Amino acid sequence: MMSYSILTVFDIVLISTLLWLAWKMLRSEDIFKAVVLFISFGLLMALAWVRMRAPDVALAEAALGAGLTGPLFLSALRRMERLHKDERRVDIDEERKSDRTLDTKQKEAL
Amino acid sequence: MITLDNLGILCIVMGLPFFLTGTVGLLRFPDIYTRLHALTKADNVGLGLIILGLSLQADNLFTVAKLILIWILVLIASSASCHLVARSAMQKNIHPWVK
Amino acid sequence: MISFDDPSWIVIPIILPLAAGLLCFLTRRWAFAFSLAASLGNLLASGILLKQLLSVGPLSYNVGNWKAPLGIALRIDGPAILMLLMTAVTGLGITLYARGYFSFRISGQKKIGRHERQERFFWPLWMTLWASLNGLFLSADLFNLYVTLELISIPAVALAALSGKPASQIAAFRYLLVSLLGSLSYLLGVVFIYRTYGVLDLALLGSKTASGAGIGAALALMSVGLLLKTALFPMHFWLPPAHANALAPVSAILSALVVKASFYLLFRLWFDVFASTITEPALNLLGTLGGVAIVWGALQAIRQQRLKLLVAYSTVSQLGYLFIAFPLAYLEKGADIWAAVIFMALAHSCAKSAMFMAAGTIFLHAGHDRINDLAGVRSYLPVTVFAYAIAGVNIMGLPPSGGFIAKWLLISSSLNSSQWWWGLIVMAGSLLASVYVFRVVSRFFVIPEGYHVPDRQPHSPLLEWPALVLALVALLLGLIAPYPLHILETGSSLFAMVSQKGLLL
Amino acid sequence: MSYLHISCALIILCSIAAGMIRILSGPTAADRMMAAQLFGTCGVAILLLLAKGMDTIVLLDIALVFALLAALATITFVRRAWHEQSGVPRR
Amino acid sequence: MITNMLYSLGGLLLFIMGLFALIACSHPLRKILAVNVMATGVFLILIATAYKQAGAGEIDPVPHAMVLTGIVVSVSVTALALILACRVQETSNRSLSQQRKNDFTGAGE
Amino acid sequence: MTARSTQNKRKRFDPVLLLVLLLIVFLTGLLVQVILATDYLGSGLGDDVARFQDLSGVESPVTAVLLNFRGYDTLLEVMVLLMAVVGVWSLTRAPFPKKPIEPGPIQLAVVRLLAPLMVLFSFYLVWQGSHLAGGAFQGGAVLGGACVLMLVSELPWLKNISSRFLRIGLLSGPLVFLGVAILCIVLQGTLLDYPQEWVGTLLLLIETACAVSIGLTLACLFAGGRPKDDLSGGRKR
Amino acid sequence: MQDNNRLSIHSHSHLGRCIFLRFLLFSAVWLVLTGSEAESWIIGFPAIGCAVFLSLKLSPSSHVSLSFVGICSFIPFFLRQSSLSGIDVMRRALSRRLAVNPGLVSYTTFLPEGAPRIFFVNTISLLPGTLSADLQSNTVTVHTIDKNIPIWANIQNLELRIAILWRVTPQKGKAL
Repeated sequence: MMSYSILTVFDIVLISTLLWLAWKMLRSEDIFKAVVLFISFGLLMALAWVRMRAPDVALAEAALGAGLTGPLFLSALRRMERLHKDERRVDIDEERKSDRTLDTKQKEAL
Repeated sequence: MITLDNLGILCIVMGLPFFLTGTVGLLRFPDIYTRLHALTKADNVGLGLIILGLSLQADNLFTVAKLILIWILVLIASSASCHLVARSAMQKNIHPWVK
Repeated sequence: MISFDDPSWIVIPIILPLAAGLLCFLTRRWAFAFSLAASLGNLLASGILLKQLLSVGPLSYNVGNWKAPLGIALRIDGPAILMLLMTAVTGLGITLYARGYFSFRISGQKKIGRHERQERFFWPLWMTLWASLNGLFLSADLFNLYVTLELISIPAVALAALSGKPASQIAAFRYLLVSLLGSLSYLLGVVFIYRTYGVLDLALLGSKTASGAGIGAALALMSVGLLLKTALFPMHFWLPPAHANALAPVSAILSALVVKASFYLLFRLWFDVFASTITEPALNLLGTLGGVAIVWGALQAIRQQRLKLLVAYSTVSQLGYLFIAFPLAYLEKGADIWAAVIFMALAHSCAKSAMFMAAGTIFLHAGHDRINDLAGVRSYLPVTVFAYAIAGVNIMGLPPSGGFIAKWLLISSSLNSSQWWWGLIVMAGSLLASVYVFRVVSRFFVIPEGYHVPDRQPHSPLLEWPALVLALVALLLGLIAPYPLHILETGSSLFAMVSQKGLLL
Repeated sequence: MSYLHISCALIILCSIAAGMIRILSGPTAADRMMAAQLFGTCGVAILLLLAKGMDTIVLLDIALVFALLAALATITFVRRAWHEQSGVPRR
Repeated sequence: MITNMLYSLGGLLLFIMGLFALIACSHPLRKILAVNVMATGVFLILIATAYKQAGAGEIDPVPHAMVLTGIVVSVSVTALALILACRVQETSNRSLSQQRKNDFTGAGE
Repeated sequence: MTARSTQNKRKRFDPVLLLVLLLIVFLTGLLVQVILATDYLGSGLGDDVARFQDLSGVESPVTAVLLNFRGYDTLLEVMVLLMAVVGVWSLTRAPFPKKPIEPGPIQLAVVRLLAPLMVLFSFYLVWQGSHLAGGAFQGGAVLGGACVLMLVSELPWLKNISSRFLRIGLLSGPLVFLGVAILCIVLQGTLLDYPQEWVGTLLLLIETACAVSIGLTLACLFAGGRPKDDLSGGRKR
Repeated sequence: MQDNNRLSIHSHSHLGRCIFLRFLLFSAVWLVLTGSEAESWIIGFPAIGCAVFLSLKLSPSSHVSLSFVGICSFIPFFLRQSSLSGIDVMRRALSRRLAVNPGLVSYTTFLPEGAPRIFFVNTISLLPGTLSADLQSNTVTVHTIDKNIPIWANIQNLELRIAILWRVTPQKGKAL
């Protein structure tokens, strides 16, 4: 009985932390903060799946939610911010170049 | 009566304060470097104690080995990421807090 | 060797494009060959399935030989086979047109790298999209339907963004968010269903459903999700930019097929599975939204200055007709109304794909699609202009087109059920449609004074003829009207029941 | 079910919740990121305790995943997402 | 059944929060985050449906399989959305900075 | 102006937002009621799964559902992943920086140590999937983590991985899965109806192939574009 | 440089030894993971093969020769030091007025490039009161939480122990 009540307290703390995190994540002005909160959100979700006795899902969440989406968001953030600074980008340059070279090739062929 | 199980419980309970103080340190320390101290050291010791306690309670040696593997991995990850963050902070000219 | 009456033919329309999609991604050289083979095979398989259906009635197939509550069932009946055939015919046309389109562009002089990229990724995306469309039409499992919905929306978004222009990418991003929202809403509905009954199979659910808070909310959530994806009136905001800014074959796919898929699922859920849960106010609400969509979409289409946007708004308007049938179905005791909906879907898919193809061809040759500057197109693209005009006949609903049959059925049943206002809206919609169709067609035919006919750029016949053939198919659909009706009646237990006794609600 | 292990896990969970304040208020980006890293270590501890408390040996594997992937986010952060030119030391 | 309820309600609140943020926020990344939160909420309700207390019988694995499928789908969609969002910025930035000749009002390149 | 600060300041009274808020509050109330009303007490499909567990070829019920009972879902879902990659590839090239930042010695050491361990662990998860928690998705995710770790370190040889190699890797899962599915039609007459004597082996094969392709998929999604040589080869013009 | 020479001279035997050692290491990890299931080696061998291949691809040469005695003496040292460091942080975090007085120290190590130096840098972070904040060739920048503790001696002690562990002879003059 004792353990059940402890579990319920655990549930309540976990869920309220999750909700708080989600709220702060969606309302924060700073997008980077939101991403970091999302990473921790993934970690806590893994705990929630564990608590719901779904170890398969927890495993996937630990690897995907906590492990991989964080880097995904971080590098996307970087990619978006870099553009504001007008940094040179290899891929865009190359794309332009490929358009151009093919154009000239075509002209030569004609 | 001291059994392995009780000893394990003792270790686990001893580990808890380290986690709590790790968090306290994270909240109280003045700059990123000192906070890194709090993070890497306190938490790893806490985790180590918990792993020690659980190892004492474990059923077989494979579980113990797995627990130790986990600890080693966490040690590597936390010390390396701590170093990387500190280094990156140094390169970005974030000056340490001085008294 | 699989014989013609083997039940496994039902999976061919899914497996074949799927395999073709994989192979197209693997090798670039043979992409068109694989796609063409899959398109033809798909048509063949659909024909065989039709034959099976007509001889034995509705079929059901357990994937992996696991029976319904545990496994996933595929099912084929009248509406499903008609949608399958529609996709097969339209899809074949689009495949051929896309070949002509890309080879024309790549033979041009500008930005070959970009055009090669577009062609390279078009084929795998299109084939997989096709497979998932077929999967959606055939599936009889709520969660599997969710997966097919996702598998439709990801390639659809990627295709919408394929042109690489900022406008198309912004539209695609919005489209992605909307379709994600739709999928999640649908999934939440499925979760509520599972909470209540613990099953996912449509047939089992159909035998179990009764009204209740859970089911009502679940159906509402699923419907909102699907309506978002179908772009019914207030939720249509994403459709015109996404459809108008895509490449022409992609616009044809999105407008003719993709929106129909979620509509079909909605239709299925409302009248097949949860028929006992739906209420009259809900039907009237959808009918009203449909009516507003007809008028609003048509008015917007009239206002547009660009051909592709006009055609896209026309889609918004035409989708309204599909929903007008809902309140009529509730009162009208007869299968006519279902026939009207299916006819509308079939005719619109052929006509609209033809229209987008024609618009795309005109864009390629003229270099723009500003309607006011398109005078004289007739002189160098006669076939395309003809195709556009015939498709326009369909959109307006003049006899003998399939669109005419559908509208006629709608008006007659609205009069029979003494709900004349729906008929009025249908007629108003047709009038408005004739305005926007004639506005464009008349412009095509006018040759201003001193007009210099440009040199006819050489192009493959694939760029013009698929559109014409599809437009003619839509036109002829009205002449062979009894046949699809026959398929509907034999193919589906529901429709057979309805045509005998009327819908018992 | 061993309530001792679960209550220990609960205490660590509370310490995570408290650590969130640092994510919310941390002046530099690194502060926020390191607090998330703290969540990783604490998460491993909670998982290990729950593995014993709920008698589910699989949870050790989840803890192992946490430990293996813990550094990933931080490394990405250090290499890709940290832009501050000069830090704001708090005094 | 209190656990089931707690988690279901938590999931529902997450869904609602995500929905609100999706409509109210303008930044593309935040929209993507919101969709993720929504998806998590739905999954939480689904898993809570399957939950039974220890000893109260076997847990229904079908929702677990569904959620696994859903998580993987949502990660891949998230990645696509992120790249698309980046791409939107890149192309619009580029075209604005270069001031290309061809008009963007023309549809369907 | 960075993206972090471009977040528009929210207006004080936005009537549309207020309306949305009201609607959402209403929706919340409604759905909470529904949640409270639909407290499902049955066992769902759990009993059916338990009944046929022995025939499924694996001991873990979740894996049995994923790959056997509802294998068709998983087949389509693997395609979803692949389509995400095709979509990303169609959008852009992978943005490799011109001058990659040298990873420091410590980071290099971490990559050297952890990446092989992750690969090992991902295979372990695939193996584990047949009897406990784990499987292709989880294994693939950890494998993807290993790839991401290497990608982040910007190791120079990663830039030169050929597109063909990547495509074959990406397609291995879907192709094997689809191939087995079609083989099942030929052998048993039904899609995905695995022959009883081979079922365990076939599932392990499918899982391994899928794990590899999921790992590569996640890596490609992280890389954020197609490889350099994807469009340069191919058809001669 | 020295490492490369050694590689070219004993290239074959060195590579073989390298593969063998890594194979053993990964096999041990696999054994720990799966327990005593014999069947698991069906997947285990290919998995270990992949891991060894990847590890060779990532770090082609590594010359590992640890001394057994060194390991035996290092583990207790490490455990003791890291628990001391935990207690140290605990004390500082809980003291009413924050007992911190941070500062930076540069330290030049004689440990050779590669594994020993990396190990050294990582271990500094787990010692009481020190944190390695930068590594430029052979100079480690150490951040300390309190300038009053004997950092220099601590680090030197650690360096010597690692030198014993890797059988490195300290080069005079370089350490100071």
